[in-house]
Amino acid sequence: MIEVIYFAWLRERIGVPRESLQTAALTVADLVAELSAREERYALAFGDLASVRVALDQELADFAAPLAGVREVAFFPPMTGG
Amino acid sequence: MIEVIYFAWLRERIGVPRESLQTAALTVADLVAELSAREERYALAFGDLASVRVALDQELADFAAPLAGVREVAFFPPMTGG
Amino acid sequence: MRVVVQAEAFDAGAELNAFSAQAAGAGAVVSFTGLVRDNGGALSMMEIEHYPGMTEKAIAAMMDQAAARWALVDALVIHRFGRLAGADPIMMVAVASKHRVDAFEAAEFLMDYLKSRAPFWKKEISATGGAWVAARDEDEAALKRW
Amino acid sequence: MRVVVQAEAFDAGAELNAFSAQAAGAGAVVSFTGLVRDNGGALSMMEIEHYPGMTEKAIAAMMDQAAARWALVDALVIHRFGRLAGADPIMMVAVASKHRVDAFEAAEFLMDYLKSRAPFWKKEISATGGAWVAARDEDEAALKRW
Repeated sequence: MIEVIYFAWLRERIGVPRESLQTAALTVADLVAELSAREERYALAFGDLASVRVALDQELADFAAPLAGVREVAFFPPMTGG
Repeated sequence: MIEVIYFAWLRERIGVPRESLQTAALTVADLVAELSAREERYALAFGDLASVRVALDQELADFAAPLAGVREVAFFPPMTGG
Repeated sequence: MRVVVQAEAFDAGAELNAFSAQAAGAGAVVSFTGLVRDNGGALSMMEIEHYPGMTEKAIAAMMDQAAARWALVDALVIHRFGRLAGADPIMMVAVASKHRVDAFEAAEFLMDYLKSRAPFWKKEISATGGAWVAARDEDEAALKRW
Repeated sequence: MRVVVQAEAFDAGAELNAFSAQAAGAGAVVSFTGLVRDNGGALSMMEIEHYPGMTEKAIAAMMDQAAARWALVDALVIHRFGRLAGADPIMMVAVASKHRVDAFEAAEFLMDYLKSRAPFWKKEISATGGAWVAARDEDEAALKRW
């Protein structure tokens, strides 16, 4: 099981702030493909990956990063702090 | 008559903060030469002109600047504000 | 060095004074305060979402980088989340150092990283609804100079 | 825009808050505070001489230059003269703008000019006497970037 968290408009499009998922995905890109294939709301949220950032266990990562050993995956738009 | 003002260590070396002078000097450089020839304390204060700045009527100027029409000449070391 | 991530409002002036007072040996203190922009008199609100846990870690890592790169006496980051009213301070950065160049550069560095690498997302709330603030290309580009 | 040259102490935090509160439409406020450096616990004093009349004009001219060059909402310079005790604020600059880059650059510009082109002279007073602070080559060089 992996904890998946969504922020900002990704959270709004997917409709939940977080969920625990069973996945066989090896990388972040695999997980995105798996979710997008599963339901329309994921396909919509992940439609333009140039506007999506990912963090693995609270560290910024990229879509090629492996999920082995990861407990928490977070998806969000480019950050707008400050 | 021209009003001459000194600041910081120039004031300390010359011994007065300001004085009214009668001068025939045409430029700032002429005035400096005239004063330096007049008394040792001026020669001492103006010994290293690289460390002296000048303002004419409260605007920064250089030593070649003419004194015609100037009412107030100020001599001081490089500024250390901020 | 101190990182504060909170929903509550804060007093930027009081924080600046307290920060300066304890920065022994500092000759220069630079502060940045981010305000909710008041758009032509229209009462604007802002909702800020963040990623609890990651936010604090990401900011602390930025501060460590700044401290490794510039000669700092101290640094402070305060960032709010939740709902903010117009003209409220959103966040502040303060940096103390012996000389001004270190303080200015470290403050700009921290701001550039906070803008694009700290997990905060702003939503502008108006009478007609809410709109997520889009990341600006200039903000991403600003990181390249460091 | 406001220039204040005074012997009296001032409250940097209160000034920052008042400045931010009236800067309508600003999203970014950058402040710089210059403090008397406390040299290793030794009580240090500073005596600042200035050129009354020229000081205010020179600073106002710098602010006009900054306002012509960057998109500013407002700017403030406060600079003290006379005798200052250790850790007292010597001076502050505050700049408000819509975006942070303008505020940072204008504040740095004002600081670089204040350091080397505003008629102030600092003397450090210690137990053994007073010494005029020498102008630093870096400060003169800093003007070249503008």
